[in-house]
Amino acid sequence: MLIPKDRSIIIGIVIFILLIFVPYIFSSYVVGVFTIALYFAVFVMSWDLLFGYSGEVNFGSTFQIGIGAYTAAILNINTHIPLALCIVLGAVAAILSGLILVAPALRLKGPYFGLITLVSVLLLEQFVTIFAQYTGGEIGLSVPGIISVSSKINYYMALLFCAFSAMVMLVIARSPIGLILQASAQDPIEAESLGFNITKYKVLAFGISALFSGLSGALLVFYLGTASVSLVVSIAVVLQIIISAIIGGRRTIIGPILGAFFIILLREWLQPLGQLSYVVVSIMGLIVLLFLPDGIISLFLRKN
Amino acid sequence: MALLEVKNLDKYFGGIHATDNVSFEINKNEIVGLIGPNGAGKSTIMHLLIGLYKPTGGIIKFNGEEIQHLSIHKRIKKGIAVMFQHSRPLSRQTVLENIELSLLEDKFQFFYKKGIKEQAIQIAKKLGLELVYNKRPSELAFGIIRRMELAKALALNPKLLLLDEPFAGLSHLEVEEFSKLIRSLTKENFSIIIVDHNVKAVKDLVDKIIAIHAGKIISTGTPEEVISNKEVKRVFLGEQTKIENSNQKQTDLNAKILLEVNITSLSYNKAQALRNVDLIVKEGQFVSVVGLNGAGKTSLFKAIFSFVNYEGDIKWQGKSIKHLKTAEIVNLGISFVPETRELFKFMSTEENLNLALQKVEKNEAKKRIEEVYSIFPRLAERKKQLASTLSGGEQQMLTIARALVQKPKMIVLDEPTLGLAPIVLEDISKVLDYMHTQMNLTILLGEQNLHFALRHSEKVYLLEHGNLICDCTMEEFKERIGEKYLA
Amino acid sequence: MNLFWQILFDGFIISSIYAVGVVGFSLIFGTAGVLNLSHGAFLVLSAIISWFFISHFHLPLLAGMVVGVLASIAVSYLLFVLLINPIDKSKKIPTTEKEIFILTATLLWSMIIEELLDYFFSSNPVVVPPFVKGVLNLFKMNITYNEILLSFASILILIILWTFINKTKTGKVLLAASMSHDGLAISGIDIKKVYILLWGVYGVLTGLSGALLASFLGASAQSVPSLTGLAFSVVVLGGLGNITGSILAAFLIGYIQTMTAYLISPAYTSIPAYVILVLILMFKPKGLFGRF
Amino acid sequence: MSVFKKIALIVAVFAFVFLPRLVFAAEPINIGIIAEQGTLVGDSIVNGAKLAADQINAKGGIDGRPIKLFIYDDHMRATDAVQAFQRAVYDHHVVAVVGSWISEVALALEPWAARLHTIYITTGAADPKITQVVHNNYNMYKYVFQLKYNATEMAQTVCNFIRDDLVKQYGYKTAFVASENAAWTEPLDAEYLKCLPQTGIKVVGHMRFAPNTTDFTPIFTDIKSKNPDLLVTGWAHTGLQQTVQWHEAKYPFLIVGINAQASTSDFWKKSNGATEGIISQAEGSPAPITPKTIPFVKEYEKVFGITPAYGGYTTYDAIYVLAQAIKRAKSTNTDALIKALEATNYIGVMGHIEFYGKESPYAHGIKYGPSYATGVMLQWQHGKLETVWPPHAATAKVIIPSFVKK
Repeated sequence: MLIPKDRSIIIGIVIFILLIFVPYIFSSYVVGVFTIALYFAVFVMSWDLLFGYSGEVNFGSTFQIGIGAYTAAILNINTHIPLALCIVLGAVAAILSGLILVAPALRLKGPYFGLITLVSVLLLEQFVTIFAQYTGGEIGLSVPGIISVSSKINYYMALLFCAFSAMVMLVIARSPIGLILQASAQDPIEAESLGFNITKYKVLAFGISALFSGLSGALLVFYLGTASVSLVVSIAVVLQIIISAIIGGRRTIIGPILGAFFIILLREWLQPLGQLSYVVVSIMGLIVLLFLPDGIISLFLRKN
Repeated sequence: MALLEVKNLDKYFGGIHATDNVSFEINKNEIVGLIGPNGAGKSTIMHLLIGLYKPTGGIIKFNGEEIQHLSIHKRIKKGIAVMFQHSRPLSRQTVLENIELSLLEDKFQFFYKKGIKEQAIQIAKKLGLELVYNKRPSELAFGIIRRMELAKALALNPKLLLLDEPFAGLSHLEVEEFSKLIRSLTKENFSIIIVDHNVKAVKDLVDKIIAIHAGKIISTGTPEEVISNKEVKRVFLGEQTKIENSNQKQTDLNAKILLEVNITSLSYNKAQALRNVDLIVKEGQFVSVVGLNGAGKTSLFKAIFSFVNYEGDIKWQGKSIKHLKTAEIVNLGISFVPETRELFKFMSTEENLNLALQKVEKNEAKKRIEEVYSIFPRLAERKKQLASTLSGGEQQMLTIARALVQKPKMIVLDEPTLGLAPIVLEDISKVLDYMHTQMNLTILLGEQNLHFALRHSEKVYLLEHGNLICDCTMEEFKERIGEKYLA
Repeated sequence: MNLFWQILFDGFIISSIYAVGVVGFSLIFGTAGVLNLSHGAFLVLSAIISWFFISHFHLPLLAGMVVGVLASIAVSYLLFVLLINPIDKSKKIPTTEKEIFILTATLLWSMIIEELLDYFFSSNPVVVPPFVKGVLNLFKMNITYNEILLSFASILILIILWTFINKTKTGKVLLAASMSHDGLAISGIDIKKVYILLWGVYGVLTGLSGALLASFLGASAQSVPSLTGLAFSVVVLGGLGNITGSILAAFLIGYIQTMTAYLISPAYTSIPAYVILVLILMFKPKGLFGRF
Repeated sequence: MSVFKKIALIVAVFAFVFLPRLVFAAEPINIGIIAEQGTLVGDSIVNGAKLAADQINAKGGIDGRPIKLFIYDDHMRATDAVQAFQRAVYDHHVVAVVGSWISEVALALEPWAARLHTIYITTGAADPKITQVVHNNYNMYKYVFQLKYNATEMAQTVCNFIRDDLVKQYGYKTAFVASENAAWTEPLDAEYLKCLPQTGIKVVGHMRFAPNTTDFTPIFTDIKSKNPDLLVTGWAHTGLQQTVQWHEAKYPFLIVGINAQASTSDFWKKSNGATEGIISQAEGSPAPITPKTIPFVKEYEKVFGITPAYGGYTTYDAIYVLAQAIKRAKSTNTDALIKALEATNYIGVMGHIEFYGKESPYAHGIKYGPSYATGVMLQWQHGKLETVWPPHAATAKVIIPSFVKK
């Protein structure tokens, strides 16, 4: 008998195996869409790690993503350091930006923390606009460096990265750290009185979430060859992340991957509807939210 | 050397002196009861001990080391463990995982250490949790969750264990079992502090009792010594020791039945708050439901007013009101004076009263308000004052007044005396008499304060742990239970 | 000196328009406990509908605004009936997570409105025609009569709202709802009817303020997120649910923005406001004025 | 096991959705159009392309092969544009991609044109960087063309008009330059600051404002305090709010320069007529720029109900230029097509079109000057869009709004 916990890992493995075959089944373009979905899935997983395990509703995950992405992009444009180093430095910047958010997270609760994170994104957006000569302003920036032109290489890169991130995050979620994080989210005083220094764990959660967000943001930039507000900073991206996490099944790490694919692929599939595609995706999102509050993954997790 | 030394501990909240120069010692392997009525300041002391509050002054020494400035987790690591009354266990994890949590070290570990599960199983076994290893808290009865919480505290391998109201909300049977469990712990090598409001529940368990009232220690000693202490008696049992009934009115036994409650079960998640409660209130009667904190009085009243779901039925004048909304029930002529008062704090006395008269024509509303002002002249003086600025007694009067302006047939009061000074109690007592005898109102009163309830009632129901254990007239009550219960 | 008057007047105009734009957000949070993150969409919707009926069907200005307000009331009730109420009642959603569900649902609602507006009316901004024409030349400033009118209309709406809530029998029920829902129930008032009233008032408020906002600043589907962000910031700054606080906070943010625009540079208008917001939250986590 | 069944079902659904797209007949000539739908300029790009394709197809297509347009909306996002470009190449096997009026978007697409060896003609983006990239690394970026003058040339058009008309006729002496902060206005502002003094205008101030600005009062107040005769502009992403606020508060300076959204009839309605008196540069107008111009505008207005914004003129020409190049190359082979495009010599609706060679700093940009295309200046007069410059195409004389000092 499988207990549901292990089932989500099995689902993860099944998804991974299925995804291996994508380039052999679909056209390069569709593979490109899947590639984006994979990077996006990492954003959503990172958000879920913070929300689901540490209980923080972060409206500012694009603060970390954006800082990671833009740092890497700007370094790539203005210096001659290798691409990999740009990405690593981007991730470092993202972690630092994640740690900036820890301070308010330890003091503020609920909507107040939500607002701080929201404002961090709005501020970043402002800075991108103001320093348009370096950042390309609202529309974007094109970077010379690029991972590869081959859609297959890009795809497998993204797949490996996504699988690796999922693995690390699953290990953390299932580890003693994950358990302590959940305890401190549920009842911080109780967690403290079991002898845990919850500050330490929150810092770690924010750091890890920021690391993967930033890495994924930087990789996405070097996949598409462009960094733009609408790709890695704007509030709309945060919303998509949150919506994907909830639709996929929050607090499962694997669920967010499903949610990310659901959103990105559905929108792509509905492309012929033009702008209405966003409306349809949102309505589908609402339907899942109301009738399947535990997300798509709960369809597979239901106990016999 | 004592394990725990508390010296001149002080804590102020704003102007309130919640802990007033408290000093005591606890020795190794000693079991101590920290006892006091509701609001005496027990929890403040407990929170000071574990570090949730920082003291305003004084010293806490544990194992000879001052700990009053340490944060919670540091104190825990020194060997203090606590079981909270209202803790929220990990709801998505099993019992075993909850226990494993306590066994974890405060280190970044990506994998569980070997043997941690076995250790958790061992502890779970000791506390009789064998059958529920893989259950989640939401599937468990309240008593079992309490055991799990105790298991978590024990897993920390403490030198000093703090138990916060360990018996609250447990059924009779569960209390006995849980006491037994605690008693069995005395063999272990640690000290225990049991915080409770009930002397009776702990007196057989402990070596020593520290009685608290209004933030101060009023007596320390063996259970016998403390119980026989005059001051303690006064604080716990009130001034009078004899039951008096001032009620002059006797309702005709053939009077019409107004309210008929038949609740088979009422539960929050898996914790059952009421079981098989049958209660009848006849027209013009004054009925009391008495019982300690957590006995289920509030749940009963909430059920009557449709604030909570329940199994069974409640009838008003023969018609079921189970599926009606709160407002509809109120408009049938039953008014409610809830324990939490639910006043509109930032509105004036008069506005609070007016809101209850939305459907009433303006002149009539004025008349009714004048009427209640004549009953509560104090409110008339304060009619422009915001509810939040009224004293506790005045707020209580306003809550009652709000019920009265609705011209109900019956009025339900939940703990109207809670937290009020004795002098205010007298006022409210008079008002209840007036309502009953002069206004001919039917009254259903929920009370912890037996004397207060018995003074007015024609009929008393005693609730204990969600069960109705006495459904009797005053005479019956006095005979069967009253004296024994009070002693 | 000139600059002083300029900041004083411009700041007042923009602040009063902000105030009327955000007060509904505060009202609906205070009384129903809903952080409506589709607030910006409500404002833009009513503005664009008003503009559309005025410029395409040549309705008189006020008639166009009425249509806009009706549209706003409609989406307000739809939001309540389709999303807020079902989530509130849902047994499948754990109580502790209802907040995040409502946030997500209102976000999705916002996206639906936004994209539909984008689809039907394009993402170009529209400006509701001025209510009056003409310019007042005062202290070398060009102040249009329309701005003055908008500012006064905003203040008037705020006064009417205040009077309604504090002085009328029905309004007081709303005020009471922000303090105790159970208290209303035991006062014999059906809480469901209160909700119907509340979302209606909210619709009217967003409808009116949307048109006012768009007469000065213009409105487009793209301005939805920034309007919601503005409302969120102002209302948290003023103390969640504290209507008076929100109005004061609107003036604070409005004046900070105006001063930044005049004294530093128009390009940095919103940055100091955001920074101050963050600082205030860090040191006074419940906002400047707390709850009430 | 039901889990696997469910997963299999999902796979089946996805296969059903995506597989059919793999099979596609290559009979027509596919052209991709990427535009910002929902914006005035973006819509006119789509419309211009549709009109040209329909006309060409009605006359039998390109050597019998019809043009098939694939239209993608990039929602003004570089990412969406890149995805659209990939889709056009991979899925729809286009011969060339045309479109986008946003320089940042065009710059993001440029490397993709190089990477995927696909011709990309921007018909709306003005940043000269686009062609400089081609000049600097021709072999890599030879796929990119800019069928539109770049921002530097646009500024020259504005300066020429100011010199010929405003300075000569009205004796204006001072100007304030205010542009939105975007990639395309950087070279534009640089050129303004250079060429305005040459026309005899003194620049009294220069500022760049954030594209999300909605309240322009502080900006206009600042400008007014400098007391300029002219406000010289670079507005494309923005335009409505400042136009309305200028009109309502009656600031006493004339707005001249680039106000891209103001070049279509729809803008009159959107601004409730506040655009009266605004002078803007454009690539084309309902005026006899070439013999083809007026018939084109008439046809366009008949089909779409509004007059084209500048993207309509350029995209309409771009489709014809492309069609002719395919005809001349007798192939859709990319390299052959680039050669044919480079040899373009075509009279379009916006003027005489030829591309600069790779030695020019504006390689693959269109030639600018009196004998080629020069652009026009338009002014809203009594609700009508009149052409006021160059003289040979002018339909009306400049009218100075009543509240502007003369």
